[in-house]
Amino acid sequence: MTAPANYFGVLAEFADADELVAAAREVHAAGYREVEAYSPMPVEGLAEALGFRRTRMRLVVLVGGIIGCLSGWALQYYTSVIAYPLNVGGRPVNSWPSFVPVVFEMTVLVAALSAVLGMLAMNGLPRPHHPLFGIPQFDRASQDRFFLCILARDPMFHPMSSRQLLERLGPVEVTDVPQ
Amino acid sequence: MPNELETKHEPFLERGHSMASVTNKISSIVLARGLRWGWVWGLAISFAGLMLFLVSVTYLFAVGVGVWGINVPVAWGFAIINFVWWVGIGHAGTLISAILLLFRQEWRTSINRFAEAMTLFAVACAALFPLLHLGRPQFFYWMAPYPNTMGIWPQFRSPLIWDFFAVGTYATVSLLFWYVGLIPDLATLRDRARRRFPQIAYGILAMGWRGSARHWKRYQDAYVLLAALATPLVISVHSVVSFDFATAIVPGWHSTVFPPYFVAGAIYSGFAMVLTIAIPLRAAYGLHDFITDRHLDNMGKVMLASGLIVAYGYLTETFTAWYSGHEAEWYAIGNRAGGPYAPIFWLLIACNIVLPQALWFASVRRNVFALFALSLVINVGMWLERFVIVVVSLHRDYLPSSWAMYQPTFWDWSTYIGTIGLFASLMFLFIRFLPMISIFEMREMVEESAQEHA
Amino acid sequence: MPQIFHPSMNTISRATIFGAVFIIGFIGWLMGAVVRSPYATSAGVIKEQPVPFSHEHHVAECGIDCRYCHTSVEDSSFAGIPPTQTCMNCHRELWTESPILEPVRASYRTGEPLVWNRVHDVPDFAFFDHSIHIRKGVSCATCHGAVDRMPLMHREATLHMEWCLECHRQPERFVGPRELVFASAASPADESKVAQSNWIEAYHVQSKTDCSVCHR
Amino acid sequence: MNSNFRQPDTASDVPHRASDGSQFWRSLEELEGDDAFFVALRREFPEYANRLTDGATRRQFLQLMGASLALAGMQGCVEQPQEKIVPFVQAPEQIVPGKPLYYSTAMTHDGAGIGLLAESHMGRPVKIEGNPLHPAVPEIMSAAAETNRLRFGASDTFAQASVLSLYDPDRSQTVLRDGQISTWDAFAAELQATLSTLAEAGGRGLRILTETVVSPTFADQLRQLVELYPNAAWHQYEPINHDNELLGSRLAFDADVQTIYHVEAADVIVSLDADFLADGPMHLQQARGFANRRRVDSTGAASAASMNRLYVVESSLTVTGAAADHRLPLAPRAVAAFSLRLAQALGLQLEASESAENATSVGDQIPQEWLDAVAADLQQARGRGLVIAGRAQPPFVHAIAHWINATLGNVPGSVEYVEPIAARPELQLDSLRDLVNSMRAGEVHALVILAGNPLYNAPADFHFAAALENVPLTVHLSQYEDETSARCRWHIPELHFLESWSDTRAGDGTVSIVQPLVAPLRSGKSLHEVLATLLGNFAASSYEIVRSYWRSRLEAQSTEANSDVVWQQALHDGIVANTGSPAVQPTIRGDFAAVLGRQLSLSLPAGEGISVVFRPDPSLWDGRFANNGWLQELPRPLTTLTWDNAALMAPATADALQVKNGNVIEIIVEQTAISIPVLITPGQSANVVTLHLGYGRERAGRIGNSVGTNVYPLRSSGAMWHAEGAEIRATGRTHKLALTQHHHVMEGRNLVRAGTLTEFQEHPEHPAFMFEGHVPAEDVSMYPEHKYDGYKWGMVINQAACIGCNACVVACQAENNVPIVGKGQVLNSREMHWLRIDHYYRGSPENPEHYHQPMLCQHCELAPCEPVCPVAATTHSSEGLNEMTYNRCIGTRYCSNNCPYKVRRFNFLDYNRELRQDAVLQLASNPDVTVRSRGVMEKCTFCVQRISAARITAEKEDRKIRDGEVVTACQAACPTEAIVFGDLNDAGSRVRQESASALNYSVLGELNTRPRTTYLAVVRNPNPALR
Repeated sequence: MTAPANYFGVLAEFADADELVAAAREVHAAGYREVEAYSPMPVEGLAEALGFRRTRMRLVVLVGGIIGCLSGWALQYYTSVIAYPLNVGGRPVNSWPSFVPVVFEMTVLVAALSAVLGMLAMNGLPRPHHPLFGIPQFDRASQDRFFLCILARDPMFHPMSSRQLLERLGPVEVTDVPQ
Repeated sequence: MPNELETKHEPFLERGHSMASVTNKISSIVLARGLRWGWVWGLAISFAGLMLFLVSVTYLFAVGVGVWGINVPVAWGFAIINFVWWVGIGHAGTLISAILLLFRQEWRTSINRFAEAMTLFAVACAALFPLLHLGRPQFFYWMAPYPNTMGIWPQFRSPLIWDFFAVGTYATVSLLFWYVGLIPDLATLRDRARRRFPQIAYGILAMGWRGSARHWKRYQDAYVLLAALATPLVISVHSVVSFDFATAIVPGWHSTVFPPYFVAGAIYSGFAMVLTIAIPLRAAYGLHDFITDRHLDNMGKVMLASGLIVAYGYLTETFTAWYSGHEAEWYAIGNRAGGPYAPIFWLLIACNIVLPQALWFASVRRNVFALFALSLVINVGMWLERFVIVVVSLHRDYLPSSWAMYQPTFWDWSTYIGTIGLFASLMFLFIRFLPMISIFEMREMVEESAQEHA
Repeated sequence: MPQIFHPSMNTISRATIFGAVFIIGFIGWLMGAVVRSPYATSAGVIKEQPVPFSHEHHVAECGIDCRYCHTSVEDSSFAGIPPTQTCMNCHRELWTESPILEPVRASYRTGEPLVWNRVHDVPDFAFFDHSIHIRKGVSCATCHGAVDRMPLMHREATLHMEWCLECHRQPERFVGPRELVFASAASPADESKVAQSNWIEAYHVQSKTDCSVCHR
Repeated sequence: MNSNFRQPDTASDVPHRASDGSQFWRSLEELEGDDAFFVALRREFPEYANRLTDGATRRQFLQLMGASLALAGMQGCVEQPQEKIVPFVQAPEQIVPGKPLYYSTAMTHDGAGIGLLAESHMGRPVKIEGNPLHPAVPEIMSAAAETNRLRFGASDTFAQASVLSLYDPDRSQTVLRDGQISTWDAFAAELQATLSTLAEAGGRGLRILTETVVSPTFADQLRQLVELYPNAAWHQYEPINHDNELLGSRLAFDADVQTIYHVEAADVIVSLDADFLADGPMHLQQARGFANRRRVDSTGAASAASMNRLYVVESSLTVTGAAADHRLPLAPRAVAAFSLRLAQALGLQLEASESAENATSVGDQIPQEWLDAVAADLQQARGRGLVIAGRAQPPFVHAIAHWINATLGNVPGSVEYVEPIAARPELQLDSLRDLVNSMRAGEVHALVILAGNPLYNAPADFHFAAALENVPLTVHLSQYEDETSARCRWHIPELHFLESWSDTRAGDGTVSIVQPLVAPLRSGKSLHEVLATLLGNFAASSYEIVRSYWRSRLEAQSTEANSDVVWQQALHDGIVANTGSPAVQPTIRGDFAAVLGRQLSLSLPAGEGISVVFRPDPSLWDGRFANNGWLQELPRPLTTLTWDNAALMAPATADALQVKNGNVIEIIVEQTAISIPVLITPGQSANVVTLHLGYGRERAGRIGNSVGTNVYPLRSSGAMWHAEGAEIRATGRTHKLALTQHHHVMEGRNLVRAGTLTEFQEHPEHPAFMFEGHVPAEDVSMYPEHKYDGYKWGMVINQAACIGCNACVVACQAENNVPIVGKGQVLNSREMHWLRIDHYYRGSPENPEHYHQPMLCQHCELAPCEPVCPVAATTHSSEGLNEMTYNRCIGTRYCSNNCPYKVRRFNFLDYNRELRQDAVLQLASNPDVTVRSRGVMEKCTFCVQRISAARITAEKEDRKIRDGEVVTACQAACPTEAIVFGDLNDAGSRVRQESASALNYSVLGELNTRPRTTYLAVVRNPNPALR
């Protein structure tokens, strides 16, 4: 039995998704907030069960898109109107209709990049080392098992009570996760 | 989202599969020790093709683009034909993943992964040609806008610059899309791998994914948004490629129908190529449970539809040429059907329009061999279509005084075949080292079908 | 199962991803800096010459006019390199024994020309005409710098296209009175400042940026 | 462009300049091994847009194997190598480094001289122009305001290309004895020995064989020779000679005369197989005269009288025939018959003889209405008519032409006679026959062949080679070690006319001094020097010989004090004042009809089957230009054939023989057979096969060797121009013919606007034929117009004036460093000519109308090529030029695809590799134009280097460029002034006037490309009676 300080949390393993969702609701209802659930594929309603709703991904992508759009247009305007205005086939230096395709591509490019990088950043990835990876059975979190973990940093966390709460929810097994 | 199709027809996933079984089945292809002889031979042959490509490119750089058959008036030859052909093929992947995802067609699940891979490799092959066909490839970077000592910039009115951006963006976004989709599966491989090296390799690539609920949530949002971005992108890319022709004044090029029918053509050839790859794959690795006959059937339908749009494109082209009332425009059409290259034109009509009509029959769509044969035919047909557009339009344009013929040389062919080698090599490496079907999405299907039958 | 990665990998992996952006940026900046540096342009680099000819001595100290040696600068594209004879005009009397002048005397005796290393070498696809620039009031010093302070000749300008454009886009910044074109590099800029735009009008300076102005 | 030198004072140093020049060049030769020096020399002109060696050598290939794709990136950063500057030791006078100088000189061709201006950069001639002061040379833009601008004259393809021959690396460089390298002194010694033995017998056994001699100095030397060796003999022979003219004049006048045609004075011109627009000593003036009478202005009335009418009766399609209002293709003997009939129709009384019968019988294929129409027209145009007989026609046709011109009073209006210009007019065929006979008889001990290549081009039945075996000492002076050199004991390298002194006479006798532009690039001797050695003077230089001859002659005749002044003036002007042949008024001999009757029987060979027609090649002439790449690759007029000769035949004839283009046929004439590919030529007379001379050379040089088929074997002394009853059979073999244009039909597109004078006069303001097909719409652009205030360069090409002679094409190639690509590349449509002459025909394939359309960059204001370039390598200048920046080009070739005129040319391979490797060849390059590297696009620039030179000159004088100050290379060469260039914003400019003409139109204007190059429609003047 290790001191709370060295705890990462307690981890409960479930056989299928529905049990996990149910358990998550219980734990959340019990007032725990620093709880995390792990599943081999996205589970409908799981995040909500943990009280997690808004991801703010859309905002990130929108901002990215706007930046891309403006920079694309600015680039073309600067190069063909300000930097070196040339008479190309009698077209005006600012022949904006010809600039549309590049503006569009730039918009998509920056938006897409911000989506991916934003997702990684907000998920705190990359994180190749994680306490849970130390738990042998956690391997199956990426295959066919479902886990619920009450984190030690939760104010309500107590090695004994939290463990008991989880055990009450009918898991396959409950394990302590060291730091 | 329960899909009523599911209940009526046979499912997209054969019965009796558990999460463990799908995970095991797919990931073991990658994690299994040793190499299958079929794979080794396949890779060896494709690699020979790749070597041929390197030789051709070296000779090309040593002597100049004059080693090809191009001339004036036909200043674009195989290089551009292959470019358009590969880009076209590179459309199915993103289209299947993105558009079908948005339309919630979960039959995409079992084919999107390698379709995306195919997209990436096809785009890679395509992207080579615009560089190779330059008279002075050593200065390709002048197409990129960067502050330079010459104080001069790219010329943004040129469709080639649009290409540069469009294809560049498309390649990047496709790569991101593909990689994001891979992350959870890479985690699976990481956790299932028993040897040190794969653990580290997949571990780094998986970025420490651990399937947390919050992560999944953001992941899914990001994925859907990417799909939403990729969809218009797919459309735009081949439209831009078609601008290379449509914005030019060459009779036979200068036509507003080009963007839509190029996109249709791209989907057409893209799906054909997916089939060309899927059918042998599922046979070789016994994936009939995941890539079912219904998948083939659906793809057959998509091909039929896009094929008809392409046919419509040909008709519109002819009409506008006649309607323009310019001898050169009208002559260009007549020259396709009756000129020195007429056999190629009629072959293209046969490959792209006549034979594919067989797809109206379910029996054909369900017949693996017929479908495979058709997919090859369509690939050929789409290549011929680009030949007709590029060469046959150019070789007789406005002034009869400058009309001339175009004959491809050995190096034209070797470069083309070489890129097929490159494509195949990448494909073989992919199926050996990465899961060719999205594992976690298959798990979702297991879950769903489980719920249905409960 | 044991951890695959050491905790430090978390930091490292993030650092690499986000560091990459900065690294790429830095490389870009570096390349830009290198192509403009003397290393690439050889601006400010002194070239070996058969004779260590000092412009400082001949121009500043002896007060010889540019045109005495560079005879065709006013009517030809090429400013002209003096024939050995020109050197001998004076050096028949002066420093007749000096060993550094031996190559000159040798050339004069044998008829073998002196072979100089070109200092201002514009690429062969760029055509520059001295005479018209002189005529339009661009002083020697504007491009060649304070030649009268160069014991050994070196190039001031990078001769990059952007450098040419600098003047062709804003001639008023460089064009001065014709009288001062051959003036020693003391400070022609100041005088020309006096009535900047006037010179442009007076000399009908129409410095174009059409490609064919330099590339034919 | 410098022109001050044209004042006498500077010109007065010309001989000194030459000596200074030679010193400079001698120092070059000393340094020959030294690379650094050549690097320095190369500095004289631009090299390559990038300095990569785009080699295909195996070694490089292996090197590159490893690098492969990465390679492209690496190549980008190659730094410039250190360049050297090599100043003069003693600066030559006049030469301002970096500025061209022009010197007048002259070229002798086909027995007459043409006056030239040679543009010299730092002592190396790089471009040839015509000398407007020369009587044979029409001036360009003569009307333009008289400024200090340089005045240009027209020139022809041979003159334009001559500068390349000067630098030809294949020219022979050393004296050879039996093929072994020897020395001049050794030769002199042996010659002296032989001469001394011959001397006793008064030179019996010494024979000199020259080409047609017109050089006064040379003639004088020959006179001295004959004085020295009374029993020596001098023969003249050129395969393409004026024997028929000579005999014709003897027949008609019983006198030797030189005929001068004033074409401009003629209202009605009848050509009896005469290609007078492209052939003959005064053809440039004749072409100009013809063209001046083809221009019509918008006031149709005035033009009615002014426009001439041309009838051409010919057996082989020529540019003159293509320009005709009425062309009648006939078999050779039918042409002769036609002329006889014509004469009879005009009142010539022949006593009925079987020969006359013969003539009439042969002539039954002649359409009577044609005959009547021509006769009537000539009658009606009494005094203003002109009948010209071709050199290939038998003497009596020439006689008839003289007779008609005399009878109709066309003399002196449009025909003028002067004393012969040749030093010794003679029948060259007989002259050569004599020589060969005495060679066979062993009477010739020493034969000195001064230029010419008889072994290759003597009549087959003379068996010159065999006869040569009997001559103990044979000497051959020639520029190349050719077929004849190979069979002679001694070969002496001959100097090019641009590197040696001489003189020559124009078609009217006016003398020009031929002055060298450079001291010999390769050691060699001139005609004069070799002849001088025969006279015992081994050291004399051409300069001394020519100068001393003229000193004595001028002192003899020149009344005013100093003969040197006259000499300087002559050097400066390019002509020696009042040296023209005196005019003569020959009268038709009394017994003309009788003499003619006698001639007919000889001259009208009967015979069936196919007639073979021998003609000088438009590019290689008699074969002497075979090693000139520019001429080899020059598309032959009308056929656009390059790098080959072919059997030209009418479509009907080809069908009859069941052959197609490129099928090799065997032509058998009197047991001699040659194999040659077929080229079907609409307009060719039925059953007539045209063969061009000058091909199939064995020892021409690397370029000319075994190109095409040698047809001289078929050409016997009895059939110098026509061989009757030829037998033809297909061999089943095929041969690829490199044509630059495969399709001569307009496919119902309105590319060339053409009408008749009558149609034009109906609506002179807007002729109906100008508005057929598509008419360009007015501003249909969504974008605003670009304004061009300042210069607005434009060009107008008058298709009515263009005769398709190709001079402009070579001029452009010379001016703009356009590379030669070779037959293989031409076969794949990769020729590089910036300017090409498109040729279309309308009407029946038997005898269609021909149209020439010089096609070059149209400099469209809304250029389709520009917006598609991704790197802005092709853009528009503020003066409206469509600029191609080679060094920016990355070679996407998109611009070429998008050019409706297909005038852009691409360097698919490293076409300048040889140039870069050959230090001497490089000297031929124009230093004002970049030599393009592999992988870049190029095209016509409107000679921007000339514009910019003119601008700099004008700016220095604080004025605008005046009209006529910028003359493009093509314009300068054009004998008919079909090309006019200038500032469209200059109200007074000629180009402005022509662009305002009612006949002005844009090719493909309906595409809204707004070309700056516009065209004037063809207006023809057919005889209503022949409609």
